[in-house]
Amino acid sequence: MTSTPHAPARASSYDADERGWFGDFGGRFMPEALVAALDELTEAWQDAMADPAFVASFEAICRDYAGTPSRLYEARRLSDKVGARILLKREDLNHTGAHKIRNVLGQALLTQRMGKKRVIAETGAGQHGVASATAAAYFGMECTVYMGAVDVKRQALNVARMNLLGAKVVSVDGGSATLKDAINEALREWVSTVDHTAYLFGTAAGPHPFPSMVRDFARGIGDEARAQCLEQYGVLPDAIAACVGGGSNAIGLYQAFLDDEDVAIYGFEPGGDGVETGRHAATIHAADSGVLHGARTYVLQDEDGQTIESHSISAGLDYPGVGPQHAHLAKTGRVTYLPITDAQAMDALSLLSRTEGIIPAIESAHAIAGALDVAKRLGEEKGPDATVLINLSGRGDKDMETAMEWFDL
Amino acid sequence: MTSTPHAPARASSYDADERGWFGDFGGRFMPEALVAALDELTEAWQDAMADPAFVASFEAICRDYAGTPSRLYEARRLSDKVGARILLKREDLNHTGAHKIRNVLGQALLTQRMGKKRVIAETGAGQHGVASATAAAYFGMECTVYMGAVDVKRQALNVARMNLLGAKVVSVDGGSATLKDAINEALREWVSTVDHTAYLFGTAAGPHPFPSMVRDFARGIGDEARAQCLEQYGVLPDAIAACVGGGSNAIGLYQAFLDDEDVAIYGFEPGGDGVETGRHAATIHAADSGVLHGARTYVLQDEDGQTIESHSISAGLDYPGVGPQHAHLAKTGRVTYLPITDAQAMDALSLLSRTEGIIPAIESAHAIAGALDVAKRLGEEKGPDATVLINLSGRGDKDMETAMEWFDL
Amino acid sequence: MSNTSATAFEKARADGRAALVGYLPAGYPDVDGGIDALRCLVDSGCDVIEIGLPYSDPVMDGPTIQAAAQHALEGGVRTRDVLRTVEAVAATGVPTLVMTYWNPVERYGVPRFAADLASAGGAGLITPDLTPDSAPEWIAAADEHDLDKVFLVAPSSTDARVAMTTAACRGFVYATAVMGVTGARTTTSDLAGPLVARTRQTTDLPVGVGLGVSNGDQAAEVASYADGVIVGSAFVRALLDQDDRAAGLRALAALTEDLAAGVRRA
Amino acid sequence: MSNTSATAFEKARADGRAALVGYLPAGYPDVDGGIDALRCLVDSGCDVIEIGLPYSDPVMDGPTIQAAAQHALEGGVRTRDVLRTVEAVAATGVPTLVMTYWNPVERYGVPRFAADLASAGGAGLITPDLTPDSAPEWIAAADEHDLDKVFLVAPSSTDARVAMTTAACRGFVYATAVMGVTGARTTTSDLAGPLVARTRQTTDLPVGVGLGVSNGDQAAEVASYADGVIVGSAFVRALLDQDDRAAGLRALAALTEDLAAGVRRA
Ligand SMILES: Cc1ncc(COP(=O)(O)O)c(C=O)c1O
Ligand SMILES: Cc1ncc(COP(=O)(O)O)c(C=O)c1O
Repeated sequence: MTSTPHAPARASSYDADERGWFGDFGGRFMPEALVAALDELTEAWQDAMADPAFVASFEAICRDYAGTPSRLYEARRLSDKVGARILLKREDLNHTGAHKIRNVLGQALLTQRMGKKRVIAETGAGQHGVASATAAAYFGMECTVYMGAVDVKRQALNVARMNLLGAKVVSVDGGSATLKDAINEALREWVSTVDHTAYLFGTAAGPHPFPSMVRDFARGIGDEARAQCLEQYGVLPDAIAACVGGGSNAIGLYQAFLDDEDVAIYGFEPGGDGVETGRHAATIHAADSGVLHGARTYVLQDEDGQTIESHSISAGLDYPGVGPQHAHLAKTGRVTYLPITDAQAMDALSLLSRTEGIIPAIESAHAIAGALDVAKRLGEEKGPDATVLINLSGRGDKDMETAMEWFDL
Repeated sequence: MTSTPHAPARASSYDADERGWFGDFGGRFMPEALVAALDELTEAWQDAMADPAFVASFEAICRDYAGTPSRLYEARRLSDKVGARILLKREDLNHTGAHKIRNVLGQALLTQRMGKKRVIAETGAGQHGVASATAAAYFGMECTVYMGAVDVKRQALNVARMNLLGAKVVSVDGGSATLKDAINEALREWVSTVDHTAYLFGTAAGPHPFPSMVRDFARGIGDEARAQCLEQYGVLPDAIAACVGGGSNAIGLYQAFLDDEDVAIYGFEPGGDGVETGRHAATIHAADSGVLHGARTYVLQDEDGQTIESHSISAGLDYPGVGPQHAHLAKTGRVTYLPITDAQAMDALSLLSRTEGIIPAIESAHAIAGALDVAKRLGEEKGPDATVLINLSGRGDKDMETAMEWFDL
Repeated sequence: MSNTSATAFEKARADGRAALVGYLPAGYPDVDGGIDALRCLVDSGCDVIEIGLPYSDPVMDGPTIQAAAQHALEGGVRTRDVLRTVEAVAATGVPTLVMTYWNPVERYGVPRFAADLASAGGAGLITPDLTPDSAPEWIAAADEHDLDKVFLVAPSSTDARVAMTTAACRGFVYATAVMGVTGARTTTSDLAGPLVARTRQTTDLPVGVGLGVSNGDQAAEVASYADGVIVGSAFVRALLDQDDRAAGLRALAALTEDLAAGVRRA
Repeated sequence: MSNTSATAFEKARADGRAALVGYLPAGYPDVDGGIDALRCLVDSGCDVIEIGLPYSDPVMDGPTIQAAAQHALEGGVRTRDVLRTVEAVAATGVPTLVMTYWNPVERYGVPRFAADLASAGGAGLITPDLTPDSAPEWIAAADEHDLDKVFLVAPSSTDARVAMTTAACRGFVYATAVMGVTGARTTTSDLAGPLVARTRQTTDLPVGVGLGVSNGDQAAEVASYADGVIVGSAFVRALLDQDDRAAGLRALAALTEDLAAGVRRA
């Protein structure tokens, strides 16, 4: 592959207004104590994105350290199976094994630019925590990661990883002691340390500017993929697909394609045991608008607006909210979001492993599962040149214990 | 990074003769039943390496699927710490997380060229087994992996990984039920299936042509690194370094530099509890010539020539033999081999994690540990431009349980 | 007659003292127990009452209030129970506000919530995660139903934001005296005084200072520069620390009296 | 007089039958027990004896022989014990070879091993992982000490390699009748006959066929086309299957007699 220079960040027709609203969604529902910090961050981010030196420095770090541009890989055996061309954007080969490194490197570089020397982050299964600890080590910053007590127990290896990287992990007991509570606790901590501490948020959700800023740091995925696809095949893909948890990998892929009207865009949500069972995390499918973690978006909530615990075999998708830009993209119809059950995702994980020798993260397996259905249909309509580009957001090493249990290995 | 085209394979002054002898070492001590297969393999390999189409196809697969050329990364914070420029060859970012994917893709491609549809492999901790299962899935081949019963228990996650990739894992009870016995069993299996089965050997050891063939498939490491270093810094490194288990990553790095007389070359062996304790795997340090697994080389053995169990915290280095070219390079003095204890390696693992946000494989941590000493010395002699290029042969994810125990995390 | 909390502050100011504002979550230890506890605050000297609406994701609360709210939610408390609590407490005649994160209100329906709150006799809302610039719907509904809109200012707020915030407030202005979550603290903050001064430059509304006050001496100190002393976690703590309800109410009464004496001592 | 195994094959050929070649590892169940077992083979009808040198990495052996060799090593058997075993067995007058992987010989010192083997009365070596093209040192030492050099041919060997191998052999040629490791098999191989025929085209040396024979009928079948029937795993199995030594020796004797009858039946 030749290196595909990161296209200069272009706006799309689906961007937020200057106050962070994507149509009816987004905004900033935050304690006043954090507003100054969010304003400062907004300004610093916009200033940085307009500074070619910052953009160049971000790209250089992603390239030299994280291994971008990630490959666009034609999965030939899988393509043969489904009768359409399957392209995988290999974010699984990035340093630390997922797209998430892009976001943390961007935010940490911005933190450095803002003169702060400490970062905090929330984490669910530990992926964003490990990525944040990695970025902090790279930049020589102090790092504290908040993690639900339940997750600390379940994900001992990732806790060890963060410790090795020099980060402090704080176990959070409140609420359900999982990801959403870790976010709550990180926000609480941020309130009291906001003068010298940056909060590296792990997905394209939360209060303005996080949804737009995280997207900007993740959008290399789509910028690269679009250029690679054009370069390698001379055409844009017929469809693109990603899994949607908070939505960072998905929006990172979509952004470059939003105004390509001929490109169909799909997002695959964690359907858990099946949306009809209530045990799922398919927030957009549930389509229930509310405010969570600082933004108006779709939220899994009860009649009184209390957040409902989400369920997914995939820790990284197990979140009762979703980035507000996705809510907007769903409402406008630009992107089609569909739920994928645990069982469908695990079947796809197995299929990709056996067919291509690539064990995907269970998150990414949701995208594979959904996209293969799309590809079959497109292949039937358009023949084997129909092209579906899937973001392989991460590798499955972290998920082996889950897979062992699921497949009884 | 711009893509650095793989230099055409050049011979070095330290290559084997046509019968596989590196000076006093190497050769082929094998059952007659396997000689025809080894001859066939030798011919196929030589023929393939002389065929530009094969070489191009190998390079394309490594590039598009495995992610090569791996980055040459300047570890700035580490460089500052030691007072010399440290360059890391990021094999940890390859698909499946180590240099080993290059070898298996090469051997599997050759297997395909030879018209065979099944591969077998031995594995210790599981790394080569996972790599082989991956290559087999990629090429759509049947795959059986032999693994010592002790290792099957210790490395349940890697067993699951191989199963997911569609490989069959056979637990080997004989002997010490570890790597060397898995090799024995794979050879036994090979004898009875040699007509349709290729044996993907996991390191640059074993009978001719394996030491030379595996080196040829791994030498992209050094070819790329040499070109990258020249391109990025305009000079060759003052020293290069790798860890040495069987020796594939090391020889893969060295080969391009062997005839660069001004480049000092280091190999770091697993010193276990310390070579003086007898509990180690520093085969070259022990310098006891013998025949093991088909080649004359240095072997850990008792007075009667019975193989002695090796000891290392690093499963991938825990082997009582070493590739014969290394024995030759040691004897001729071209390469300096030094033992690194478990404790030194684990310190280096921690240091790299905290300083650069890169958790290396424990194998690779041996190279880091030894090379930093070299770098300090060179930095003192030549100043901060002194350059030490280290092969970061793999990532540490697989080693987190060991690290947790060691560091009491 | 408008049931605004401002009247209570005016009365206290007329007495030459600061008002004591007491907070407890609804539904702790259960709905009726919570009503008893809140009435105890009224009986023992609170001038204004804040009733917390228990919420699953309380990002501004420290461990004490989190624990009580979680207990309440696990006990099944609903938004309508909060409104019933308001009704029972407001019946005492003391201005009674609801302190709530935004989502439960949005979910209930903003106009409907305003209407039901007003008809329960509630004075208004304190909104810790809703700033005026994100609150047009609430402002409209509050104005329609003649309700107090208490927004927060913080030490980190710029002067412009303080002005924007106080301009949107009705009833009083809530000054968060520390950069941090709710929770009793042993020392008061040196950020509070300057913040109150900055706030006063923008408004004639009374300024209540919250976060951290746990005894009469601290209350006296805060009362020396603020119009109201807001106490929450210390009250919850008093309840949490006691095994039986009667003892909890006794402790609550004693603490309230200590604090009420404090605001009169300044 | 040269103590070559060829004499035993000649004698058998003179009798109009194939020779029975029996293998057991030294040191199993212990050194003296191994000697007893090997003598039992001699007493019950073996014409040539192969003594296995237990080795840690026996790549050509199946599970039965592996287990016995591992047991022997764990019991502490040394190379010098193997030589003592040779001495004890060779004393019976039956040609006695050592079958060994290469490293123990290399480690002992090739000339020294040849010398000590010769002075123990050993007839020579069978070298499963040493082919003539890798064996110059051994060939020189064997020739100096007048020892048999038994190399292996396999079904996969090219004609050229068969010729090269037999040219380097002395004593007999060992034809591995199946592509696989040692181990008793229920059926004999259809690769054996053609291999023996190919081998005979290159040499007048006797050709022994090994791997898999476990009873008299199989022995008879192999004896119909080969000069020698080599039996190993079946003997080891007979010992392994018995709990006490006496019973083991009885089983060994019975099996040997069955096989000896077999080679006479063809
Ligand atoms: C590999 C991978 N993909 C996807 C996700 C989901 O996050 P997002 O929706 O923000 O991309 C995660 C989160 O941990 C992840 O690890
Ligand atoms: C990361 C890594 N490095 C090094 C090695 C050692 O093998 P070799 O010496 O053949 O490179 C291994 C073996 O598993 C490995 O996984």
